[in-house]
Amino acid sequence: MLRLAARRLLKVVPLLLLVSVIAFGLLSMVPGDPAVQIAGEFATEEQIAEVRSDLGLDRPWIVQYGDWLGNAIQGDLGTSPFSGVSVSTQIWQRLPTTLSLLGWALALSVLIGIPAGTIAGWRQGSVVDRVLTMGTSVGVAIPVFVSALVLALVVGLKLSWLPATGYVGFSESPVDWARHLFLPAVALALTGAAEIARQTRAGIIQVKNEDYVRTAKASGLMTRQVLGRHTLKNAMIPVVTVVGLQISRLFGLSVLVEQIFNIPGIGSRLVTAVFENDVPYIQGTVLLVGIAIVAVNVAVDVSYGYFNPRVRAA
Amino acid sequence: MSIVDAPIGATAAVVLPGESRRARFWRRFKRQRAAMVAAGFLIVVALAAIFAPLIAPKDPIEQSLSDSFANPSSDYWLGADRLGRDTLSRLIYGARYSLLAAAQAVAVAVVLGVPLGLLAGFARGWFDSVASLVADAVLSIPAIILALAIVGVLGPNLTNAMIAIGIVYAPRLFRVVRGAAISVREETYIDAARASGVGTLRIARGHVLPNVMSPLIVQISLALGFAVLAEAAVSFLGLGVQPPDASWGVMLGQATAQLEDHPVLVLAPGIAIVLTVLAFNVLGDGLNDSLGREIREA
Amino acid sequence: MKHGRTAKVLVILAALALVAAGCGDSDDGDSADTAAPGTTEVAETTAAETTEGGEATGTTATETTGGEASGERGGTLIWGLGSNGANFFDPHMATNPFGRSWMYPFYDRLTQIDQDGAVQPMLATSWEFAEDASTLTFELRDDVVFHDGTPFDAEAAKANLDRARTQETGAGTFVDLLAVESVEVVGPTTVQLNLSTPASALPAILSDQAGMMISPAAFENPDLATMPVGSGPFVATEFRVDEVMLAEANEDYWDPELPRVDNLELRYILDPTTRLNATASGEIHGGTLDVGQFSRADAEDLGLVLTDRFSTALFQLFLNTERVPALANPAVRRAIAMAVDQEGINTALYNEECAPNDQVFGDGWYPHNPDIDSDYLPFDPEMARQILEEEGATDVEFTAITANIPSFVAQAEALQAQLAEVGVTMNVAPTPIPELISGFLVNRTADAYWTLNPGAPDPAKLVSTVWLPQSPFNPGAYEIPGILELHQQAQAATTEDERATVYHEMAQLLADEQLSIAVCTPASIMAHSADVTNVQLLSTLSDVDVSAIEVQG
Amino acid sequence: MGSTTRSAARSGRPDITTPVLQVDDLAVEFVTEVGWLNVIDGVSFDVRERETLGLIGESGCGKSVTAQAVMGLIATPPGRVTRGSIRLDGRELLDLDEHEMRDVRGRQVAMVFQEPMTSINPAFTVGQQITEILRRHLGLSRRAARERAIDLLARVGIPAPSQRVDDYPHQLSGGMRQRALIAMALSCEPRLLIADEPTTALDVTVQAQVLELLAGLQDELGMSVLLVTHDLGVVAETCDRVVVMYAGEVVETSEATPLFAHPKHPYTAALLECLPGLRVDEALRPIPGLVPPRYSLPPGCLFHPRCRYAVEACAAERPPLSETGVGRCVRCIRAEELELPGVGS
Repeated sequence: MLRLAARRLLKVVPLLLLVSVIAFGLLSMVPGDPAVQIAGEFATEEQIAEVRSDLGLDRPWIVQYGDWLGNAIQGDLGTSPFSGVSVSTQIWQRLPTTLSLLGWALALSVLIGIPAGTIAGWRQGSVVDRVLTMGTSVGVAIPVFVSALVLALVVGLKLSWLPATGYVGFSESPVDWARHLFLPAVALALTGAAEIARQTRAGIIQVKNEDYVRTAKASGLMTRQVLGRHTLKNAMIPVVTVVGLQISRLFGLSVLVEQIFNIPGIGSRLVTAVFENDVPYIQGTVLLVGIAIVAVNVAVDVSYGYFNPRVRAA
Repeated sequence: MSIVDAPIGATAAVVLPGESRRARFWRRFKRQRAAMVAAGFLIVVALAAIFAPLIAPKDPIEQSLSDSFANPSSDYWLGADRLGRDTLSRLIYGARYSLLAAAQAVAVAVVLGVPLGLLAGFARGWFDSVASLVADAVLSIPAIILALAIVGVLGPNLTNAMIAIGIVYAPRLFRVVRGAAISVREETYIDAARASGVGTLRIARGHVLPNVMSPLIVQISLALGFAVLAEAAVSFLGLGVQPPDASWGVMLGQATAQLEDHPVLVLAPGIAIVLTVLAFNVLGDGLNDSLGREIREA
Repeated sequence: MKHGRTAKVLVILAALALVAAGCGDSDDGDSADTAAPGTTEVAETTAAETTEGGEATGTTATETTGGEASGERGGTLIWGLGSNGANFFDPHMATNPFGRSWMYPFYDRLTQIDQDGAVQPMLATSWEFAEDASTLTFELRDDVVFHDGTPFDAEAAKANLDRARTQETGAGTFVDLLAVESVEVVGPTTVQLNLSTPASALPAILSDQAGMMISPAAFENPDLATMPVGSGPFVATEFRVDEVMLAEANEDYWDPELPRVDNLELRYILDPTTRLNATASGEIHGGTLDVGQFSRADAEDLGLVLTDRFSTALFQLFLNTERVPALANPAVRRAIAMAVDQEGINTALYNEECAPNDQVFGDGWYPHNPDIDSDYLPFDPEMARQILEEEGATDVEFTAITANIPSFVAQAEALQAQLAEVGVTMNVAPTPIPELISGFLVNRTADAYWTLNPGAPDPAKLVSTVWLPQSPFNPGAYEIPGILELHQQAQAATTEDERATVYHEMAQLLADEQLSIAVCTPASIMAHSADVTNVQLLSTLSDVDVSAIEVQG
Repeated sequence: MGSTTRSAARSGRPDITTPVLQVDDLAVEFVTEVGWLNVIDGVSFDVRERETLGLIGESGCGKSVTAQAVMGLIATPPGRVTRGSIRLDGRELLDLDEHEMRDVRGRQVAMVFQEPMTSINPAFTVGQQITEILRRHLGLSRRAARERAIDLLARVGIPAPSQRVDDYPHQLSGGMRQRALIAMALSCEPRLLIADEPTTALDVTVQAQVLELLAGLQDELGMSVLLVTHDLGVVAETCDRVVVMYAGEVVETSEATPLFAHPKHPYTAALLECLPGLRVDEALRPIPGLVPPRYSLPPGCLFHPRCRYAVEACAAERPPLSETGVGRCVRCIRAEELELPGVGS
């Protein structure tokens, strides 16, 4: 098992390097020059050039990238040109908020998605299956920012069951923390659960036709054992992969959801950063998220060992 | 033996002797009613897009400020937006942009993803590892952020937005095609073809591509759904279709604040997007089942 | 079995319609609301107030009495602000024209402007111009201490004014103080400004960023941009970028009446829908109402109270007369102005909150010329087309950039359609906000620029930014005949009446020239909960001075 | 492989009182894209106490479906039992609901399948899969079940069972896995073991060992066996009685020895002629044509288009399954008159 994990980790190094190149390279080409922002409308051409050199933007690309990567490895992602606040601290302050939101959204997605997919797969062709399948198709089809706004408006404001905006830290009051995160998590979980359900259903359908499931049935085991143990454990490999993919997808979507629910996470800051052209913050976030997603994929690969003993021995 | 109309659901796939692959596909596809309905709906939307000038009651760009936010009436079937433009006409013309956008994005994804995937899956070796590395890297960055960055670099207009979405989706197609190519490569008949001196390229085109087609067609259908959603997101941030034209995403973006007072302005594009994406997904599932693996009779 | 799936699909579609019926849209269309990064006057997107809302409902926090503050201090005030920007706590460096609301609670100014627009004492108890208008001398308070303990005296005032005068990049305070040659300390609480040219606007201008007093000890402090050190009623405690600024009351503030709350939270909420929802749900006490998106009724439906005030702002189409030669002809510009249906735009796009206006100074502001009403250039497409034919400008085409925010794009689209009616083709190019300044001002690659100018504490500043040949917002360096002389005259006029007559003449000149096509003047509106009183709005659009706000319950 | 039928040499004569398994007029249909398809029609046979009954026929003749029907493993959809009865020790299984049927499966009737490689769950150890059944049916404690599992592995001839019990399936060879599956099936000492082509996937040497094992366990546990196979060699080796199926129908039933010596149905005779091992001197004579698919069956006797002895009447109407002597029946109108060549011992 360890050898498998080690080999997988080795493969990660070039991947992370490439993610950093994309994160840095792409975003440094975004037009809209921060130097102009800082110099202000009255500045002359020379003054703007002077500010640009202070920010080190006039150095060749490779030098800027090397400098940035060198610092990034030590955890310093540079500073936002406007507020002079280090990007790492900004991200560090906002990380727990986004992780809470994603944690909730993922938990809901898994808790709704896997059971729904299992039932639909196990009772393939039944009315339940067709309703769930159509439901997941619809779930995937609704744009997240549409469901988020509806939830915020209808449940949040009109019915005011749950707060429509804002965020309360877990340390301050766990109850409020949960209440504030519930609606945005549901908005995200709608598509997350749909995607996971579809994959679980496909996995269950494929596994339930396997010979060893027939053997289990022939041995008179209860459905709980046949489905719960024998079928589910083998169906989990594709499902775990999808859950891994969901994390990257949910983060992308959380950018908009954080904006709508005014949750001070990494995502909502990203929207303002894009509009302010705060390139260092965008680069830092994209790099950090890239690393997180790569780590998740490694974890998913390693988890295959648990589900499939043959892999463990490899 | 009476042939009672069989219930839909988990039917055992039957291989009728002498049936061509295409005929078998149609026999199965006809029975997928949801997929047929979805295909029908998409055809209607496509026709509406093509013949928009004939169908649309009004010119989508013509404004009349006095009718700002007019409620649905005989004159404005679906009401009017903030500038007094007819929502129904904009919805019909919007279909053009949304479908065009989806087609453009998928075209880019196919051009980028398929050949590379085929080559990587078939040739393996260093090319495969490098290409897979790039694909994994692109997949590691959330789609929306990558699309925003690319649009930022290329400049905000519909084509650039669709190129961005195409680039973002390409790795997914790459992996599907590569996976299918690898599985086909292992088949014995490929070795047989190679043994009889058939060139690698002809094998790729002759043997590998047809087998890759069925999963690819399914993925393309799902990609079209994804592209419509992505276009809505990008246009919503004002970086997609340029005024005065409007896609469904743009209409949705402009109407968000009026959700409470004029829900129809949000509802019309919202439902259009959801139904179209749903149709693409259901069509994808239908294709998947019809093109799926043939189970030899026991 | 037969109908099986088809029926089911139809049922699903119906159910779907219900689900979708509830579908709203994503977050507010103009998710960028303002985020006016950089210095352009990209408005807070708030097109506020109707004209008749001239008088201010809040009391003035002038002089020392602090108006009818009720009782002792208490509670925490949480306010939502829709904009942030570069270095927004260093008044000389901050480039965001909507950053004032962030700074007023922490920095006292030499002077302040009351709700009627008159300049009142603040750190300066009194001021006077020399006979020959060659100097301006300020008498300062002697009981003011900065947050870091440094006492405020003439030396500190000189240090601040010199810093403001010499800071080339950033807020542009050096342009405001161009007339100041040098600053002399003539007494412990007296400072004298030696003027190279007459500058009667100075007292008003020094009520803004140019007149903010920073503790000299903090000048070199690197994080001054995120931790203000002034002498204002609140002391900053913690700042989280793009999220919140926490502050507590300044116990030894010189005005015993202020502040009226123990703690202050300035929250950055970019998106107007989210901001309104936050106010309605009680998460924050109040914030700017974005009238481009919501009507007064929307706010009142949610049980909120509105405080509004006239503003010095103006929605206008800036033109680059050099890139588009046809626009160098004033007659053509006037024809374009006549093609614009200001009333139609006001009702459709601003919920009747943006008063049609043909001159550059909004109604309620003293430079406003009463003889020029909104029909000076009447909405008359026929006549406009006629003039264009006479001037031989039948195929005018140009591209206007604007912020890629739905409300701005909609306004530009309205203009586009109305101009098309008279044969003028205006293409609209929504552009990410960071590129607007470089596009129109720096690289000058844009023909025209549709935006909102938030206004200024004094007309002189407005004129120097837009209508002088060397003004940044006049990239075509168009020379309006007589504009420089009038500008000098205004600077020389010492009393407000004299200045008013000069500006009325200038208003007439600019109305004829239409160097930037004026459309309407929005008013500033704050939507807040009922238990918040004494909300002081500034003359610049959607800026609020929270120092005097009081929270009941 | 000797041609003598093993059964004669076995010790006790099979008890002919009430049969362990009675299948009567069983019919099963599957839904396919072309509609409901009848797969087996009117299948009847019994399995007596301690007897091994061979169910033989070419692949696709419905023998596996019959075996699965007995175990109640036909999933609905796509399949369903439309007619007939299946009685185990006189108890009608078709009347049992799913819950009751679960108590029967693995406890009174067990099944072993063809593909050892895929019929055992790769994600659990062999021990876990055996103890699970023991605990489910016999309610043994965890420790007792484990001991019994080790004992079972030993009895099926797996070396070092106390280590093997914690092995994962991929660590065992094909033969070993089939032995483990047998251990699983026999863990609760069932009345009847259904073996669906148990040795087809194994190579010949292992095949013989597994058959030897099955016979040994049958004697030891006094268990009846329903052996489903297409390999006449295996039948000759192990079966007491034989049922021959063709295109979803039973065409002949008989004791093993008389069947090989004097087959009554032309199809049985033709099958015997195909056996290479049994005839040294004569060339093999394959049966012309193909087994008719169930959705396009010929009129009359289903075998008549391929039958050398077919006459006009054969195509007229479906011949019934009629008695021809003690415990023998055949579905051929010319059975009495034909003298079909058998396989001499």
